[in-house]
Amino acid sequence: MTRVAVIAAGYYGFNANTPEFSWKEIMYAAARRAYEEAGINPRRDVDSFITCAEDIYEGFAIFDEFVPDQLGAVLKPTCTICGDFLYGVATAYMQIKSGLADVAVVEAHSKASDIATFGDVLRFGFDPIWIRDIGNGHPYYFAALEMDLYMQTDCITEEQIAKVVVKNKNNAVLNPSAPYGEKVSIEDVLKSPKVFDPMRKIEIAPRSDGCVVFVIANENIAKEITDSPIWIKGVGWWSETNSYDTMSFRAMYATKAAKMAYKLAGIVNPQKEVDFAEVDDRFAFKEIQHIEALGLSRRFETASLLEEGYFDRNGEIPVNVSGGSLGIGNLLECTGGQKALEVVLQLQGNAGRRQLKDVEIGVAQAWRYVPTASGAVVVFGL
Amino acid sequence: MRVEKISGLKFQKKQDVAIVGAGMTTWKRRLNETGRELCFLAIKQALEEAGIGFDEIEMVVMGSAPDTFDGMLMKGEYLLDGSGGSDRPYMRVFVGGGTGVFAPIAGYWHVASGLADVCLVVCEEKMSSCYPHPQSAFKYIWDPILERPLNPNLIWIFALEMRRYMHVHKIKHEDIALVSVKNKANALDHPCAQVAGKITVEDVLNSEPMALPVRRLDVSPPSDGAAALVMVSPYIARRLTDEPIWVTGVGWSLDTTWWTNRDLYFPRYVAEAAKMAYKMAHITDPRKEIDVAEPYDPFDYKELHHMEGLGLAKKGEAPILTREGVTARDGDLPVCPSGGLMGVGNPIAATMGVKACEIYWQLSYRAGKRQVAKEVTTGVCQAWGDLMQVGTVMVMSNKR
Amino acid sequence: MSVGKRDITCPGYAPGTPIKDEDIKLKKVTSVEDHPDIRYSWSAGQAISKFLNGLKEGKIYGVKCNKCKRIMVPPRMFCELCYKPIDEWVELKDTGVVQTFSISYIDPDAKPLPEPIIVAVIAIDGASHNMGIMHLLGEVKPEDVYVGMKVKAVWKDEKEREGAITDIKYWKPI
Amino acid sequence: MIEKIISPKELKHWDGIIDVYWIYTSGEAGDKFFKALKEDGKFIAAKCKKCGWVYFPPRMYCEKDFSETEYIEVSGKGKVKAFTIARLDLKEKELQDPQIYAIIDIDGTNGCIVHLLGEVDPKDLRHGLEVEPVLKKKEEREGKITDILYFRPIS
Repeated sequence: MTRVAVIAAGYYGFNANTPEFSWKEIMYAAARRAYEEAGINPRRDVDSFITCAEDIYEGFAIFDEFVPDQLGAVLKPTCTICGDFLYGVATAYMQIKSGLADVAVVEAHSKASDIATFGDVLRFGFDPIWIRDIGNGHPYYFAALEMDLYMQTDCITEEQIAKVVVKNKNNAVLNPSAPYGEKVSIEDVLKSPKVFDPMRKIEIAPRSDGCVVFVIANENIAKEITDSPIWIKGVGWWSETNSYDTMSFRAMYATKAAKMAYKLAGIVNPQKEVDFAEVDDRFAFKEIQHIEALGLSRRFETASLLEEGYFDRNGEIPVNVSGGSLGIGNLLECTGGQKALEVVLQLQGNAGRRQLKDVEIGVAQAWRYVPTASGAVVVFGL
Repeated sequence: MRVEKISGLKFQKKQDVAIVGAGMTTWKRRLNETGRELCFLAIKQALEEAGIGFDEIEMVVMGSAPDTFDGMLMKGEYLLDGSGGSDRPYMRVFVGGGTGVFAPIAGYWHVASGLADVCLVVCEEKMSSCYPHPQSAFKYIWDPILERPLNPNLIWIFALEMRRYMHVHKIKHEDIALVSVKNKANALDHPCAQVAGKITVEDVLNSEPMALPVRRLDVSPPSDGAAALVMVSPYIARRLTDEPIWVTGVGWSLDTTWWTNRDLYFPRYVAEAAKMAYKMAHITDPRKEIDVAEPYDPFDYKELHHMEGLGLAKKGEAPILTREGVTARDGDLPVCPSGGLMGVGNPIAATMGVKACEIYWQLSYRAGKRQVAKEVTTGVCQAWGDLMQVGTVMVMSNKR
Repeated sequence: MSVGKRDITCPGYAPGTPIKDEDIKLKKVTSVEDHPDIRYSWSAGQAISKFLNGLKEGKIYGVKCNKCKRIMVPPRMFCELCYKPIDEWVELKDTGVVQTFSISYIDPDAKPLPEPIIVAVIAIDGASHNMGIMHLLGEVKPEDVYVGMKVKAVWKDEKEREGAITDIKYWKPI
Repeated sequence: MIEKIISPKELKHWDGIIDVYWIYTSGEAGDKFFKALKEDGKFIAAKCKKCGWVYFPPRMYCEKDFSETEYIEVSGKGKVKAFTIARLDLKEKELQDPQIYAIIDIDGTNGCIVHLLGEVDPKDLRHGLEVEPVLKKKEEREGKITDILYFRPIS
C-alpha cells in the first residue's frame, strides 16, 4: 500500500476581512501558491480536487458550482465535502489509497466577512422542531451550556480557561498572519464581560477570512517532487450524534477520531509520541477538552498542566503555537485548514519566528462548530 | 515544472467493492416524516435485504443536495442520527444533483481504500419543507451578482440547454416527449412511484408551458424521499451472498462555472466522467458492453443528452434509438427501466434509489416486474448536477 | 451464509406517510414555520467590480488571455484553462448573437407570470466564440426569436444606472 | 498581468438575501409529542424496544441499535444539568432581558431538553435544581416547542 504525503501547502490570509477579493480570488491566490511550491500544473498533474464548504456559510444553494475554475479543476474530478478541511484531507487520503488519484488537491476557505447575519446563520443549524425557536439568544449559548457542564464535572476554574486565551493570543503575536494576536494577561481576560455566563466575550473566537490549499500525493510522486514530504500518518473523523439529548458534551467525537487516527498512525502513547498539536479553540474551554481528547494529558490533569505551562510554546507539548482560532479567528470550515497548515509549516521548518525545535509528529484537530458533535483529526509526521 | 508525467499507479486499490443491499422509501410530493426518519426507514430496508446487522456498519456516507430544501445549515449533521451516523465516522458529500450517484462513489473509496469493510450510503431529500415552492430554493444556485438580479427560475437553464440540443441536432419535441411517455409507463411497475401513468406524446406537447420548450410533462416533480445502499469488502460479501454486485468503475467530473461560455448541446462533463469510469472498468465499446443503463432524467431531453454523453448513442442519435424502441424495457439497451425521475419522482440526491439501487436490483435479477427482458451482466448509472456542470458515473457488474 | 435473502424476489420498499399541503394548513399534522433572516454582502472582487463599474458607464468589459488568445466575458482574474492570470482588459461591443433562448411563463417561485418573458444566452460581439452571458430579450415577439438572431443592448438612462447587470434593460433585435 | 483596483470606492459589494421560508413537519415522533402536549398538556418519551433507552425528546428509532421505539408518558419535570445566562441576541446586540438557558434532565428518561428557565432569580440558580414546565394556555397552544414557555423551580 502506498503512503500518502502533503507535498505543498498554500494559503491566503488570514485577515479579519478581505474587501478587495471575492471568494474566488482568495481561492485562486492560495491555490496558485500551493501549485507553485509543488512545481505542478493543476491542469495536467492533478487527478482529484476536493473542496470543503457548507452552502449557507457561502450564501448559495449549491456552492460546488463556483469551485472548479479558480483551482484549475475545469472538467476534472472535483467534489465538495460538507465538512471541515480535515474531512477533505481524509477524503484525499482515501482516494489515493483506493487508487482513484495519484495527486489530489484539498481546499477550504472562509469568507466569513460576506455573511451579514452570522447569528441567524448559526441558528439555522439548529433542529427546527426541538430547539431553534427557543428564546432569542445568540446560538453561542449552546457552547456556553457545554462549558458550564464541563466546568462542573471536571472542576475547571475561570482562571484556567482564561489561561487558554492568554497563551493563544500571545502566541499569535509571533504569527504574521494572525489578525487577533495581542499581549494580554489573565487579569485582562477576567475583565472581559460575561456575555454567556460563564463564558466571556474574549473566549469566543471572532471571525476571519482566508483560504488553505494542500497538494497531497502518493509515495512515488511525493518522493519525486520533494525531498521532505510531510506524511499523513493517520486520519480520523467521528460523529457522536446530532441530538442534544444523547450528546456527551465532553468532546467524545474528538476522542474517537483521535483513536482512529492514532490506530492508522501506529501511535500507542500520544503523550510521549506527539510533539505538538493544533486543536480547535473557537471557544477557549474547547481547547482543554480537545487536548484531553487527543490523549495529550489525562482527565483532571489538563487544566493544571496548562497553568504550569506544559502546553506553552516552550513547554513539553506546545499546543496552538500558531495562535489558534483565538488569535487567528474563526475560519468556519477552514479552521482545520489553519490547524493542518501550521502543523505542516512547523514540520517543514517554515514557521518563521514561531518555529519549534526538533518536531517530528504533529496533530491537527477540528470540530464542526455549534451545534454539532463531530470532528476530525489528522496526524502528520516526517 | 519538475513532474513530467504521472506514473501509472492509478486504479491500484486495496480491495474490491461489492453492493449487497439496497432500500428506498416511497417518494411523494410531501411526507410527514422528518428527514432523519426517512433515512431510518430506507436504511432499515437496506440492512434487512443485505442481511447484516446495524452494529456491523463501520462508516456512513451521506448524500444530500442543497441545504435550502430541508432548511438547515449543515444538513448532513442534522440528518446524522437517523442515518446511522451516531458514534461512527460519518461524512457528507455534495455535488449538487449529481450527488445521487456521487454518494455511492464516495462509498466506493471508503471501502476500496481499506478504511472500512462495511459502508452504509444514505441519500435523503425533503424538498417539501421549502416554501413558497421547492423551485424557489433554486434561486440561490445562480451567480449572486450577474444572474440572480434577473430573477431566474431553475427551469430556464434546462430550457436553454434543451433548445440548443434541439437546434444543433434538428430534433423535434415529439421525439423528446417519447422519453416522458416511456418512463412514466415504466414507473407503473415501481411501488414507490409518484407520477407514474399512461400518457401520450400529445399529452406532453399540449401540457402547460413552463419555460418553452419545456412543458409541464417534460419535467420531473419535486419529491420527498430517501434511499440507502450497503457497500462491503469482498470477504464480507462472500459471507452474505453468492451473488454480490461489484462496482467496476467510477468517474466524476466538474465543468467550468461559466455555463454561458460553453456550447450546451453536448454534456462533455458526463463524457469525461464516463471516460474515467470506463477506463477503470475496462470498457472500450459502451454501446455493446453495457446491458442496462440508468442515466439521469430530471427532464425528458436530459435522458437523451446523457445517453450521448455516456457513449451509449452517437451525438444526436439518442432520439432515434428511443423512437425505435431500443431503450424500452424489452429493447436491446433498456434505459431507465425503473421509470427514472420522470416517472418515480425527483428527490434530488435520493434519486440514488432509481439510479444506483435500480442497477443493483437489475443486475441481481430482483427487480420483479421491472426486470429487463435481456440477460444482464454490466450496468451503468449516471447523475448530473450544478449549472450543467457535474457528471457522475458508476459502472456495476454481476461478474467480478 | 447467514441470510435468506434469496427468498426476496422483488424487494419491498419502506412506506412513508404521504400528507397534503392542506393537512399542514388545517393543522392535521403539527409543524413549525421559520422565516430566518439570512443576509450576505459578497465582495465582488477585482474582476466583477471592474465589470460592474463598466456597466455603469455603458460599457461591457471582457478580459484576454495571451496564451490561449481567448477574450472572455464575464471577466475573471485568471484564465481557467491556462491557469494563469489574465493579461488585459478589452472593451466589447454591446451587440451579440442569440445562442439559445427560452420563453418563460413562470417566475422564480414557479408562479405564473402575467406576460411571458424571453431569456437568452447572448454571445457578445468582440469576445471569443461562444462567450456569452444570460440576459433578457425585449421588443420582440416570442415567435420571432430564433437561434442566431443579432441583438443589441438597451441600456437604462445614464442617471438610473447603478453598476448592476440590470443596467442593461434587455436586448432587442437589430 | 493587469493592474489591480486600489481605490476602495471602486470595489463593489453586492447584498443578497435568502428569502424563502420553511415549514417543517414534526415527523412521526414529533407529531405524537406535540399533539399530546397541545391537547392534554402531557409529555411523551420514547423507549427503545430492544435496549430500553428512553429518549426524550421522543424518536421513532433508537439511534444506538436502530430498532423501533414505543411511546411512554413522562411527567415533564426534571433537574437542571447546566445553565447559562445569554446576554447577546442574534445580531450580537445586548438583550434587554437576559435569558437563562438550561439543559434539563427529564425525570424517568435518559434524555434531556434545552429550554429557558423562568420565575427564578439568577442568584438562586444551581445545578440539580428541580424544575417543572410552564405551558401556554390550552387555547393558545399550537403544537410547537414554544408551547412550553419556560421551566420554573418547583416550590
